[in-house]
Amino acid sequence: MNTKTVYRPQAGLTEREYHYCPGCTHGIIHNLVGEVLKERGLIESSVGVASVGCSVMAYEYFDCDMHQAAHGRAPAVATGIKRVRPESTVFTYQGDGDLASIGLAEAVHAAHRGENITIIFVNNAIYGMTGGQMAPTTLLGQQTTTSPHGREKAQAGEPLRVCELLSNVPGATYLERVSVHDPKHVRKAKKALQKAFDIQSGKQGFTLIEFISTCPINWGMEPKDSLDWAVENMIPYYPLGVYKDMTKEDDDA
Amino acid sequence: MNTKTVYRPQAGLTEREYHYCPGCTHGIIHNLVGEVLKERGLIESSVGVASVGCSVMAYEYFDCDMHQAAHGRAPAVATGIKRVRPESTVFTYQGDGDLASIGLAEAVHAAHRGENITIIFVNNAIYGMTGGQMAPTTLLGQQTTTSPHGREKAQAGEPLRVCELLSNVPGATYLERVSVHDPKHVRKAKKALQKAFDIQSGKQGFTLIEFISTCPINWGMEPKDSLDWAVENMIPYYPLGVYKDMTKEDDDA
Amino acid sequence: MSKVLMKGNEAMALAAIKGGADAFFGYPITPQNELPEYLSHHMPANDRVFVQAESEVAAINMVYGAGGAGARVLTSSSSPGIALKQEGISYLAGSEIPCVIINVMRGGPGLGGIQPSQSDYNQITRGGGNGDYKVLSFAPENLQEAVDLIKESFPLADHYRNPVMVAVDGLLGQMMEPITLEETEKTQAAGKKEWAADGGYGERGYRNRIASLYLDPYKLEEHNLKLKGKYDEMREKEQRYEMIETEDADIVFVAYGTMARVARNAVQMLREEGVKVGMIRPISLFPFPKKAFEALPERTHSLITLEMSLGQMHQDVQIINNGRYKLDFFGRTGGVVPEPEEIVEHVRAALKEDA
Amino acid sequence: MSKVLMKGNEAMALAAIKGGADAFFGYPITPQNELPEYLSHHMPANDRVFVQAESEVAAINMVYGAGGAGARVLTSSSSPGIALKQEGISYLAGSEIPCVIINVMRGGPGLGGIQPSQSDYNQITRGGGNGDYKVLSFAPENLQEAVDLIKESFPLADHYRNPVMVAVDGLLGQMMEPITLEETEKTQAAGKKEWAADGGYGERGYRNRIASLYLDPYKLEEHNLKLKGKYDEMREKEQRYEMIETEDADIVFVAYGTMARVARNAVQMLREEGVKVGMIRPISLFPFPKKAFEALPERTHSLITLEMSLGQMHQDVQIINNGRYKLDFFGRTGGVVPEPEEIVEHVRAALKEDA
Amino acid sequence: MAKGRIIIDEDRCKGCGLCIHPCPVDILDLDRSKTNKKGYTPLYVTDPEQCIACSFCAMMCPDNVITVERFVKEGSK
Amino acid sequence: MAKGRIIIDEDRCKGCGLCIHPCPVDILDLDRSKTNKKGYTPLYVTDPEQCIACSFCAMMCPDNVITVERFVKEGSK
Amino acid sequence: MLEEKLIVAGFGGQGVMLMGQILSYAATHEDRNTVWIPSYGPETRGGTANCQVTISDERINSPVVSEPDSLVVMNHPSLAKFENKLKSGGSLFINSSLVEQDGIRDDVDLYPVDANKIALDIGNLKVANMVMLGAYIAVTDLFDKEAIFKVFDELFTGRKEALVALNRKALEAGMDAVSA
Amino acid sequence: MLEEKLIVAGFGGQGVMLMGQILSYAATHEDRNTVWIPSYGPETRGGTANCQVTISDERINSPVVSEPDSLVVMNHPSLAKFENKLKSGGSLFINSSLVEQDGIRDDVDLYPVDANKIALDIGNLKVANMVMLGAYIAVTDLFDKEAIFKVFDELFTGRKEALVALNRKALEAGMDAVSA
Ligand SMILES: Cc1ncc(C[n+]2csc(CCOP(=O)(O)OP(=O)(O)O)c2C)c(N)n1
Ligand SMILES: Cc1ncc(C[n+]2csc(CCOP(=O)(O)OP(=O)(O)O)c2C)c(N)n1
Ligand code: SF4
Ligand code: SF4
Ligand code: SF4
Ligand code: SF4
Ligand code: SF4
Ligand code: SF4
Ligand SMILES: [Mg+2]
Ligand SMILES: [Mg+2]
Repeated sequence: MNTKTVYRPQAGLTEREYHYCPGCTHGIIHNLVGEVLKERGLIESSVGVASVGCSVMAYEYFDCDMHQAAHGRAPAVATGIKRVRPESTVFTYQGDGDLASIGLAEAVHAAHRGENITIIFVNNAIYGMTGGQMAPTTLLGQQTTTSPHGREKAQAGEPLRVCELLSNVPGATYLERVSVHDPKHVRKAKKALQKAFDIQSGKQGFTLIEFISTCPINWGMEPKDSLDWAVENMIPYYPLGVYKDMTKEDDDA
Repeated sequence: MNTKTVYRPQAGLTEREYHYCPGCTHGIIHNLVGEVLKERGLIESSVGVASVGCSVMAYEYFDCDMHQAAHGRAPAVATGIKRVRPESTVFTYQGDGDLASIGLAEAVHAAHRGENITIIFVNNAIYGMTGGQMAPTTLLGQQTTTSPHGREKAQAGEPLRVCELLSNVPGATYLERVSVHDPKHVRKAKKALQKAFDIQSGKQGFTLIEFISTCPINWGMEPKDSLDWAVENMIPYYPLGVYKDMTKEDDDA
Repeated sequence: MSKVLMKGNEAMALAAIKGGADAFFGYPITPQNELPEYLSHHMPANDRVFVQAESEVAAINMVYGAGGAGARVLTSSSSPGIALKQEGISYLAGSEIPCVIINVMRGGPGLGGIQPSQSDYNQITRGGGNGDYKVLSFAPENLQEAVDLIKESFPLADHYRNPVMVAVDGLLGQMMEPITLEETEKTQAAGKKEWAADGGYGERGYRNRIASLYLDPYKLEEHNLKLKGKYDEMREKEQRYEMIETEDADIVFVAYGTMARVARNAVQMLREEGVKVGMIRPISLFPFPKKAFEALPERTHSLITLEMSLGQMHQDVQIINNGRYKLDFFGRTGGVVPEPEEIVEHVRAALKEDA
Repeated sequence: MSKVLMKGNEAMALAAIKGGADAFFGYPITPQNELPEYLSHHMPANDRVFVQAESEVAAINMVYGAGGAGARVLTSSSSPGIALKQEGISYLAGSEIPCVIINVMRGGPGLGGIQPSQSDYNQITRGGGNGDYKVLSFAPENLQEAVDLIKESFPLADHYRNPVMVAVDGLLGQMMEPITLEETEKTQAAGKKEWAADGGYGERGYRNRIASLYLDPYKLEEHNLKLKGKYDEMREKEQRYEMIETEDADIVFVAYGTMARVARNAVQMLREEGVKVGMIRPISLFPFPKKAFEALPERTHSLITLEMSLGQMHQDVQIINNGRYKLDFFGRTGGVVPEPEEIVEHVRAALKEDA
Repeated sequence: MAKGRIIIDEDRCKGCGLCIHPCPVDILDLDRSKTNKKGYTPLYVTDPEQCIACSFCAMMCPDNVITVERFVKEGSK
Repeated sequence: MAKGRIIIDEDRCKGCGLCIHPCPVDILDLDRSKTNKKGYTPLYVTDPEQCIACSFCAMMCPDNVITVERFVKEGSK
Repeated sequence: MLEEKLIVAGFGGQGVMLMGQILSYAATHEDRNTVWIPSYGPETRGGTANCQVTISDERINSPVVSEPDSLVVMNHPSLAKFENKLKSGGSLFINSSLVEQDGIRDDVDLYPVDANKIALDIGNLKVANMVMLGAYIAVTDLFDKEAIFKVFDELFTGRKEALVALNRKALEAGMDAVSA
Repeated sequence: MLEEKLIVAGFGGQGVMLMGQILSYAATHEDRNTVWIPSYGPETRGGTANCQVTISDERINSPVVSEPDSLVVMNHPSLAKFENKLKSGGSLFINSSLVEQDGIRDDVDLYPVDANKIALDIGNLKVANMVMLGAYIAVTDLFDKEAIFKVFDELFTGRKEALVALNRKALEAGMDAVSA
């Protein structure tokens, strides 16, 4: 009997093994991004922008030209790249600390200008790399190293929802929140990425895909439990779905 | 016959004359803020934060303790003040370049944390102080010194609407957009300010009042024409009204 | 008083509480994270303010607000984070707002690495910001000294109405060492600050303003000369340093922080070989301890600056030196902490060359 | 070639276009606004990129992206804006990305004022950011020189893969002077940059990465030593200066930019009184023109540093000097431009004291 | 008869005219025969008798030039 | 009979177990008798015959450990 | 050797900046050295404004004019501010429509020009600056009117072309005003 | 004069940091000087970890241990990394459950301890570090077990109190393992 490979890992990726902790969903998300760029034939003309966070070394993993940006500034770096190299596919890969905290202005303004770039936004409700501090996305009651008694509304406010926030920025073209906690959702997440990169290829503007992600290490959980925790706690506060789609009208017409 | 003073200027203000250009509505807005703080008996325990913009010298005008903040950072400065002096009434006074451009992250995050402060946001669709450059709020087609052919969507995106953006931030308690182009609207604007400062006094959280304002000099118009231009061009894109009111439920209950 | 073993970052955090810090504003960055983490627990527990800001830029401006409102305020960060704070620090100096900044230095430039480094000397002592301002800055070599300097920094900041920076390299932040600091020690408290803009106009009877803007250049110059007066006072009063076996030294090392600790070993080793080496250990970086050099014996003929950088403090040694001694430099950078043997080797090689 | 009268900021903008700037990213700030304003019109008209960024921080990071993607990139700002860019500049140096930065300096610290100043010398030459990096930096004294240096800066930035800063005070930005710069002059163009991460992997056959992160301290040190190699090359090749009537000078001024222009008058006035004064005018701030001092005649006995600050370049003079000359300083700060008479008066007083 | 009057702090006026249009009885104009200390042509009242003390002018004045008084009958408070 | 098989790049495995639960035929487990080069207990297939080559395991593996092959009849393509 | 240093001062909006620039443009055309510097500030546009112009056959060093050879004053506050800087024997041009002549230094040559009135007569108050410029070149003999006309032609193009004739008229009127 | 320099190395999660810290705590109690430094990095938590401990009656200068007197190695990669640093004649403690002894330097005193197995026997793999610590104090005679117990009592309070007994047991088992 012959065999046919139905899943070959490492598409759109270098041979480098990830440094991520066991069971960290950063890996799944990387795999999806690599796969989509490869399948769409975009990988060789892509420029990725790694941010500062656990995925800081993403520039070692994606098999395309890469920049490593200062903490929070990836959308500005991507703007610089895209403006001078409009034919390249430009994406950023950013954590929630990076994008929603220090880099909020850069993200909102890239959307505001309608930059034709794609942001991969990995929301794990915590600062992974620096050891588990509170992020703007940390849930109420969630313990972190800087919210030792759980995040309190009176002290730190309620968690920021990035897709919802950006949905009111005129320049954003497509915003979707996805999850990778099971194969079905992984498949859906891949579709979202395809849509985002297709929009970019069609020069239709700013796209952001938010991934609900885990941090088993700093959440202090086993990897499988982390997935369950994300489903039970994060998704209710961060509902999955499309938050904005400005291509719809065009499609219908 | 005796007389009764029905309008005495300079309430809540120092004796200093404004340096603003003739007909600039910054003055009207200052007057309202001073009046409300005075009438509410808050002026002597207030701390205002002047930003960088034409109103940089606001610290000379409001008759209360004042800080002058770095460009865009007034909400962070106000956070610092309010956290250590929770009994003071703390407000910022910021232009649209200051708040919506360089200081966007600070404004959104102050709202996000639900800081119990009041932001007076003066939107004149331009950078007044530096000589009329494009702001994030500059209208499409509007000529400025850095959008010489009028703001183009493809180049600079569509104007950012701050109240709308913040309405999706959970921590914001009260958001209203007002105008001062005629006495009726001036009165309404005053009510909005009263509401905002009352919410702060009641420790109910973050409030922002956006003022549609003019810049006769950099718009290149007579003061009266500027008011008309604001009514005809700005208000349609920046509709007046309450964008968020989290006190409603409490009131109804 | 008995000693307790503490992690550097936590010890410094505790010292800040004892120093009377009313408020902390900061943003996470390695290798100083244990400091805000400790404070996130202990500041609220002590009825003080802890805010994790959205960025370093926001943090330093919160410091501006709280400090300008009269509170004793702390922030902490590490090298790239300090770079982001430079505009804010320039504002703090310009508006004469006291505060304490802890900088746990790591390798650069850019993102660099997270290993210990001293390559922030320039951005500490030259100001990374605009204008003719200075930050009073200290560089302890061990945790006890760090703790003591931090406690002292709060009243000093208040006295000068100026930011004070305590700079350690990442190793000091991460290490554990026994320190003497009673949990029960009473905290210092700042007196009422009559200049603070805190909403106390009613009581006070006059209005306070915090600002660094002077549109008239002559007024701005006057303001700068006033600031210079304070820096001159610091130069007069705050030079701190330790002289180590300099009495009979032919060769004198100049080193601070962890590098000074390593160099202490090298001094011993070289002395065992009969080479008369001593060391000046600057504790204050600004003001640079000029007085230490004036106290060197006649016989000293060479100074060797040792740094965990490619030579930043060395510039101050060159300035102080003014042609007097033979100068030499040895440094490692990028997060490498040298071993005493390397220094010994360097000196041996230099001696051979001279001979 | 005939001369045209242009405003400094506009002339510098035009020079950047001629220098081959593919893209500009900046944020408004006085006194440099005419520069982006000019470019907002002329960059698109020349099919180049103009983006008004949301902040200085965003602008410098856009520069990082565009520069790292191989374009010739310009940004401009003024003192507090430069402070905000320090982290970004450190990243640019660390990642070896070429770019040109124009700094039209104003008085500080903090918001300060908007009048001309030279109090950014420290943040230009010492780096305000973290790490052992340097920015090649030039300080022209008139618009023709500014224009020429800007045109030259683009290829220099490419050669060194390092940021190049051209620093003028606000007066140079605001003044009008005739310059020779043909509108029709062909613009320089950068060659293909083989290291650029621009999406050209397919064609190129290998992947490019732009990063400043080196987690292994030994690798980071190696990287720093590589960078140092470039700075040493700059020290060797890029020292620029002008010697003005130094051949027979007893006293030599050291001054740059507008201060040098003012000092030129003072030199004339003093020479008319029989005082033999000359001047070294540094054109490169980093590298500091050490060679100029080596070229002074035997008879020179004093150096007087003149700055529109409280003495920042003076530190470099002290370092170079190494005890050789009697040193003196005269400065005005906060935006005050001194008059030649003040300098003359200062020298007269010093001579009287000496006598 | 006038219900009240406005008092103009002439040297503060910047001649912007914002107070003029809102006046319901249309009695305000700039006095083009004058320049004040600042160099502007200041506000004046064309027909004081008409003033109804509505304060609209004062509310619209950015520069705090106008005080408005209502006439009240002796004895009333 | 097996419809396909998975190939496990054992030394890349971090023993996180994310691949285990999604397997519809429940044939995956960690091999607690082993540690791989990285020091983790790697994945193994308890009953290869059951594999339906659905790829769920591979899709969930963050570390690119699993290749999935489907058996195809000789001659078919 | 020619070296002329000049300060032009007035209200913002009176066109003092442009007046100075025109002199520098004219100097540039004749290949003389020249520097024009503005006083700049974030002040109200209604405030005072001034510029300093140096024109020289030699290299120009310090761009700052501390002791001008000539002073053109368009309003009263500017007279107060700059009168004492004018060098003894220098030329003082005042817009006598707005500036009172009482008490002015007597060690300088005073040229009062009723610039506002002349400009209004020509048809536009805005060209008062060009009236003053006319007076200035007539007295100093620095440029002939053709040199200034040439600058007008360059500056006022497109939609502004209509201004050329008006400004020429104003310049000539200003020249006449002092040659009378 | 006593001066002991030690490196403890293993996988993240094996508790090597804590083991070193306990020694520094014990030294602090006895008013000795001590410094503990970690290797830190943004690496995967599953990676290798090590700490360096110095205990001395004299002032401790350089905190970096370049040539340790003792080396405790919990896994194989750590042996490879640190074996050569150990000073000649030093003590090498290996977790023989995971580390092969073949080819180890013969100029050092080797103490193999089957720590994983012993820990499992006691009931929890996680206390393998305390087993090694027991072996270490038994051999070096730096601290008696009471001194370490005191640290346990301080560290494991509240919810962690249950760990005291377990850790004591592990410590004693480790001491026994090398005194046999
Ligand atoms: C200017 C600056 N500030 C702070 C840091 C430290 N830092 C590194 S990563 C990080 C947060 C990472 O969190 P997130 O973006 O959520 O990514 P994750 O690690 O969770 O994937 C921080 C604060 C830095 N490197 N630079
Ligand atoms: C860090 C920094 N960047 C830029 C500036 C220059 N600047 C001063 S005010 C201003 C914009 C003001 O516009 P806006 O906030 O809209 O206020 P307005 O003048 O229109 O009232 C800018 C860019 C500055 N002072 N500091
Ligand atoms: S720390 Fe958290 S986010 Fe980072 S690699 Fe580990 S599990 Fe993933
Ligand atoms: S420039 Fe515009 S915003 Fe500023 S004071 Fe003048 S009119 Fe008002
Ligand atoms: S108070 Fe009313 S009626 Fe009187 S002048 Fe003012 S606007 Fe007119
Ligand atoms: S609104 Fe005020 S400043 Fe304007 S014209 Fe009327 S009185 Fe004068
Ligand atoms: S391919 Fe499907 S059936 Fe086969 S092992 Fe993986 S999950 Fe199980
Ligand atoms: S998901 Fe991948 S890394 Fe995790 S256990 Fe399965 S094969 Fe191993
Ligand atoms: Mg995160
Ligand atoms: Mg504005």
